[in-house]
Amino acid sequence: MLRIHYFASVREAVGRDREQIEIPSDVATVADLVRHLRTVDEGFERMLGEQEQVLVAVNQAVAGDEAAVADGDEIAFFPPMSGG
Amino acid sequence: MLRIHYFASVREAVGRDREQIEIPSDVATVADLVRHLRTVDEGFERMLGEQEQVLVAVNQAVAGDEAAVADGDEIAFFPPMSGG
Amino acid sequence: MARISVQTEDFDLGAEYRQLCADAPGAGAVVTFCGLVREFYDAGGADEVRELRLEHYPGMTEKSILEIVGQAERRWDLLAVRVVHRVGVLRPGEQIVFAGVAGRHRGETFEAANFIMDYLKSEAPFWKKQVTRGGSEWVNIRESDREALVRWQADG
Amino acid sequence: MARISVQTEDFDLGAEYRQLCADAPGAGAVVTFCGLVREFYDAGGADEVRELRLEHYPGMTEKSILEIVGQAERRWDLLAVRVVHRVGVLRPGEQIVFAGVAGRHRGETFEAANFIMDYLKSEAPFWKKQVTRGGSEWVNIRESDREALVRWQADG
Repeated sequence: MLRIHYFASVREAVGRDREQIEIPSDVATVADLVRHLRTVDEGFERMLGEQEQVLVAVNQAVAGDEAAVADGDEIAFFPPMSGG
Repeated sequence: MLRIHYFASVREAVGRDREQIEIPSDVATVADLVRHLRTVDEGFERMLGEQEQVLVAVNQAVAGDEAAVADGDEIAFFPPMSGG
Repeated sequence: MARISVQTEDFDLGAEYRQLCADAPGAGAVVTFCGLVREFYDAGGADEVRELRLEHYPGMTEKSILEIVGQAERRWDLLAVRVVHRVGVLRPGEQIVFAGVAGRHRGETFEAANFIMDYLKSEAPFWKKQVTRGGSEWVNIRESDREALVRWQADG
Repeated sequence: MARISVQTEDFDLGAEYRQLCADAPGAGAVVTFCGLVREFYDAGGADEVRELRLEHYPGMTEKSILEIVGQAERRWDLLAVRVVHRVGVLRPGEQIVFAGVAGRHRGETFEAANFIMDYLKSEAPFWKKQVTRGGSEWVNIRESDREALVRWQADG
């Protein structure tokens, strides 16, 4: 099971703020997960097309494409931060 | 007439905080005034020997040796500032 | 000594300052920064901002701020640090963010406060959406804020 | 809008901040610096400071501070500046000096506050004398403060 969170413009584009998915057997990295979501989720695919830049966090730390993704992880997708 | 002020360690070394003097006819610049005071004022001469660095202000603005000194001016001698 | 808060409530700069002084006996310098909601934002064009909505990632936000403060504490000899970041709906003129640093000397205290703000703006998961008469839109990070990060990394 | 004071009375940082905000509608950033009396001064060696006596040159002091603030206002786009410098007898932990700057953006506001403090420390006619158990002595300007001035002039 993966918990996935969406924030800000990414949340609006995907149309929901969170979901849980069973982790498919061929998903071992962030890149694998993105590929999987693009295939099964039209909203996710459309969001990627619209957003200028999307960041990923694995267990609340920003991660690159090659970061490992494992059962029980918390994944988040969001645009560049704009706090302060 | 010149009003002369002394501050901080310079004040302590000279032994007074202010005085008024008639401006001698051969005093036209800060350098002239310093030369004059060294001659007529033992305390001033001793102060210059003791102090690492003495600054001069003419009419409340820091001035160099060649700055003009004229009747009615306010002159001040003091060590480098240490505020803040 | 570091204290951080993410909150919808407003904060009192005077009270935050007094707490910093209490946390940092022997301090010679205290720098505070306060960010306020402006009426016009960079992404915004000419339309006046009616409100700003601040969204964040609970959990990761606190973790990120502590990480940023920790970096500053390793880099400079600081006595106390305090960060408050508001979330929710804010109006022009309202306080958004506070960063306060108490240290022994002025230079390092200024640098640390500026460093914390640089990182907070682009590494802590906050997002601003501005609402104007014409609608609402997400505020993009200003290019100068990105440059600020590059500068700190080069100094490193 | 610039307000400056040289005074023996203490000041309230919260009140100074509120005044800055009132003087600067539309500000996005407010930086405050507060200098406190330390227990050990640089010139001082190991002896604890019991009190600090701050002497100044009335008239020239105000003129110098206004000049420094004016330089900052010409250099950056500032909305409000406030400087308070205390004189007289101060004890460790007491507030000595306040510099507050309100501006549109963070970077220039930080820079201006730091600039004002750099110049205030070495160009405004204040002198500190520290009193310890062993006696009293004048505090010399720290070498790093002189370097700070050279840096601003090179940036100029």
